[in-house]
Amino acid sequence: MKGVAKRIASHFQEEDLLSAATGMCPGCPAELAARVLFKVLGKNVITFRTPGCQPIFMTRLAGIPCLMTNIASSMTGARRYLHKIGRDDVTCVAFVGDGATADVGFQPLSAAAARGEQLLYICNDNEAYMNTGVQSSSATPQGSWTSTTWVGDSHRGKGNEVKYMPLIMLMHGVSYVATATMGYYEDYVLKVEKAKEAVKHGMAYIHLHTPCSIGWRAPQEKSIEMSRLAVQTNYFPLWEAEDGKLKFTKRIKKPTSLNELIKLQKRFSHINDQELDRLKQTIDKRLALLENLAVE
Amino acid sequence: MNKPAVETKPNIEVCDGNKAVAHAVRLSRPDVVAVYPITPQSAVGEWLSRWNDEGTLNAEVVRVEGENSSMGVCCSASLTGGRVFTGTSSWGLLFMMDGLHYAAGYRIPVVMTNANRETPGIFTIGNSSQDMWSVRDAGWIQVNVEDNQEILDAVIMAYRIAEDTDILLPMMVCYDGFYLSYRKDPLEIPAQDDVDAFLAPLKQSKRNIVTPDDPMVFGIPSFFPKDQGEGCTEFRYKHSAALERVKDKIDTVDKDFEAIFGRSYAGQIEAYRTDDADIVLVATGSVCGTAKVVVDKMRDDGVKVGLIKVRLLRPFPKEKIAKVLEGKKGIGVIDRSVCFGYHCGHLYMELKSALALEGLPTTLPTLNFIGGLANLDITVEQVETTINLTLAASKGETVEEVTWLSLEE
Amino acid sequence: MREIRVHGRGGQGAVTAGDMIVIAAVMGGEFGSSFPLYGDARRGAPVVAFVAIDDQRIRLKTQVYTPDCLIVLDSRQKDWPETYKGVKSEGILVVNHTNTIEQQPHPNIIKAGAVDATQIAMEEIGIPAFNTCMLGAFAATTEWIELDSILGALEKTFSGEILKKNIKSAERGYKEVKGSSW
Amino acid sequence: MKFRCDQENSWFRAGPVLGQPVNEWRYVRPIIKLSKCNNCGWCELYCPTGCISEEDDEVVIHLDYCKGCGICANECPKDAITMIDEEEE
Repeated sequence: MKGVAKRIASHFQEEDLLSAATGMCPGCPAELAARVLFKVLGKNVITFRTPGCQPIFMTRLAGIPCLMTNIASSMTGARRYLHKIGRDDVTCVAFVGDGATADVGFQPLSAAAARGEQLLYICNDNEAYMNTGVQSSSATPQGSWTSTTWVGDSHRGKGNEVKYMPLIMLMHGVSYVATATMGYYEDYVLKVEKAKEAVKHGMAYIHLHTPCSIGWRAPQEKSIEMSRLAVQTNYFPLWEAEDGKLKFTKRIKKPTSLNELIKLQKRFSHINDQELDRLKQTIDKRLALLENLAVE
Repeated sequence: MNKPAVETKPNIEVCDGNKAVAHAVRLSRPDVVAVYPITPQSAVGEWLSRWNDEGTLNAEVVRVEGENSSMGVCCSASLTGGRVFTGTSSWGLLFMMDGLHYAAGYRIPVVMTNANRETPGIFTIGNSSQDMWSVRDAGWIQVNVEDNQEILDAVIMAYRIAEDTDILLPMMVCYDGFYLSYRKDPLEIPAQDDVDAFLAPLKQSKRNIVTPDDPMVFGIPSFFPKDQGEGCTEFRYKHSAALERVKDKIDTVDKDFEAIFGRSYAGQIEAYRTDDADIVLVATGSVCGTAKVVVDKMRDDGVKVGLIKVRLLRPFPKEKIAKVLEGKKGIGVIDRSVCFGYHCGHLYMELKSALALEGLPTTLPTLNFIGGLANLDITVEQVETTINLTLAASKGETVEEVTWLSLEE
Repeated sequence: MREIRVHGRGGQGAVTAGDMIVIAAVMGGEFGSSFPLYGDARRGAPVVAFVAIDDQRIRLKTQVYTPDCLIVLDSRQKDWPETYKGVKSEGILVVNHTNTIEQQPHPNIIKAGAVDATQIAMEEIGIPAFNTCMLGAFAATTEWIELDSILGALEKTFSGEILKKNIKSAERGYKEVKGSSW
Repeated sequence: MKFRCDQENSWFRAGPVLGQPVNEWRYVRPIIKLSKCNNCGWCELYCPTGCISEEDDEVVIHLDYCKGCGICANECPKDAITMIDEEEE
């Protein structure tokens, strides 16, 4: 092995900093993502978590549990104090859900990004409030069933489009923004490496797409496959932006039919052709926007 | 305006309550400061930002986007080992309510000031104690002060109390908005050396901090509900016991403070001319200044009246208060807030419960006066009314239990 | 204890004037305390500042209901009856006004000092920052505080060129105030 | 008072503690057909619990920490892993 491949492989010689057994559900890609994350980042971190799926697995690392409402500010406080005592070597990293990122914790995140705080923020986007029982968040896709968006005579799943956090973060002018998913393993590792560097200058934000077999009502062994399909259908394009310059890290020349991804998920079992079309339009619109913004 | 140089001698400066806070914070050398502007305390953040930018304060000043965030910044900076400060008022205090519980539950020595102001619902920026009392169950140490010199001194003492290893609790210094926050008084600004000496004993105290060098994790949820429940019961007990220890601690720290700075505030409560008093007023905050003047005046007229100024609100100094009130003939409590659900003021409700818990006779005539809401003044005449009515009640006359001062006929 | 009420509008410097009286009193070896009352409206709305000076620390935390002296920065407020509410007998009025006060404005006012502070401030400072000029007039009319203490208070508040201009304005206020008594 | 913890609050030392075994969570478990396996390491890479490792050139699954999610079987390029019912021998 040479070059990048060798470097990526080298991470797997590193100590696994998570407990061998965690309380995460079987087949959760977030557990895998966190395992890999800390192989790359190492022990010199302070982790920040909120109530939700994520707190359970960081038992071997220095950590601060935060309120969902102000995780980015909590990170700021620790980061600023560490800076004051000359400990800029310590990375402050959050691994929190889409609800804490896009909804209730958005105001502090937006402010911390605007202030250029040196934080590594990873949003574990499983597209709903999964830990509390699959309630809709603003990251929940159009038409999806959740326990707060039912399918009936007056409504058919979630009504509106996804709030697309990665672009919102990009417009804050943060150092590094990337989308990633465990289906593209090496892509994720490289992005964590870049984020680890970028955090020395400002905020690094990784939007990690993690299929949730419980909330999506999908087979648990398919979670990695689904995360790959999400990229191949352009449902979740992979890109990164260093200093605001957006570029795709994975171009999909011949997209797979969105139906391949949707049919695995029972949360979309009610979906008709018209609704699938609408979802496709949203996805195409987002892709077109990204392509307009992309420098390569 | 004149910027503070590093002084080795105390210095007299005319400044308002907000600048008194800022001076105290600067002298206490905090590591991280996060203050969001809100009337009537915005100047606290302005001064601290300015001095930090000008280089006379060496702290990380975070320009947060809301109070919920200023508490978040302070909590984690404190958890990682820093000395922190935030200040707020009213709506801001309530916006950080989850953070208040967080800081107290985590037993971290966050020091905060609150400029007392009315709470949302009735649109006013005026002073009252409604905000301060609304958060009394968050598990913080709360003191409420009478004047601007006391603000300055109480903030410095707050660090000494909160960071003490016997205590390790967040502490809130409350002061009346407008009536203190905007009042200009000549204040003695202590010398930096003296404040350093006063806070020096804290350097020996060690507390758990979050650091990657020796990873400790905090508040990890247990997989087993029974453990969690029993663990929680134990930590709640320890928290409550630590709050009880604050009572003696605040008295000792006050004596230590007096030894260095020559000023004392008598710790938990100040009993003013109560020794031979027949009737006693009980009050807290800036109104105590006015009440002392009125007490002196009534004493000249031969009325045996005294005043208990309640400084410590949480933990509530029930033992000390009961001791002073033992054998008195009448009590009048002045409140600047409304305790909903009891149809009286907060201090009155607290006092009644303290008297019962301490075994004082429940037949003791005890009256409540509510006034001073939304920047209304509690005037000399009103304080005289409270004394006269209490005197009447002590002589067996029938008097309304709760009097709403500005709604009198 | 002598109590002073400063009447003005937001932006005219009523609050700063109150503060500087306290600073001047403290420089003269006395104690003082001042505090403003205003709503959430800003520039232009009526503002009142309450000032007290005494030879001991001021414990009273109330507003000023029975002033010994009124300082009126906005000449129109001179004619408002509520300006004189509660004024003590042997009260003093210091007002920003072009002419000498001929007619006793209120039965309790026994002495008045009028100074064209706006004009002086425009000449000396270049902007209508007339509160410092009014302080000079206040010192001259009441004789409660030395002019030197007022100038000292200015030094604590301003610096450089602005300080020089304000000192001149205050000195002119002290000299040019036109007194009348009843 | 009987206390269980010597700390004033819920601090825990973050040592190399293994969590509780999770084998009881499982309905199915992975079986490797070593004859089909080419030691590519793909299963080790993708196992969320990190319970698969290579020991002496042979892939070993530590079943105490396997939750039976089946990702290894789904991801294996050689179809060398099958999930069998937990009750089966």
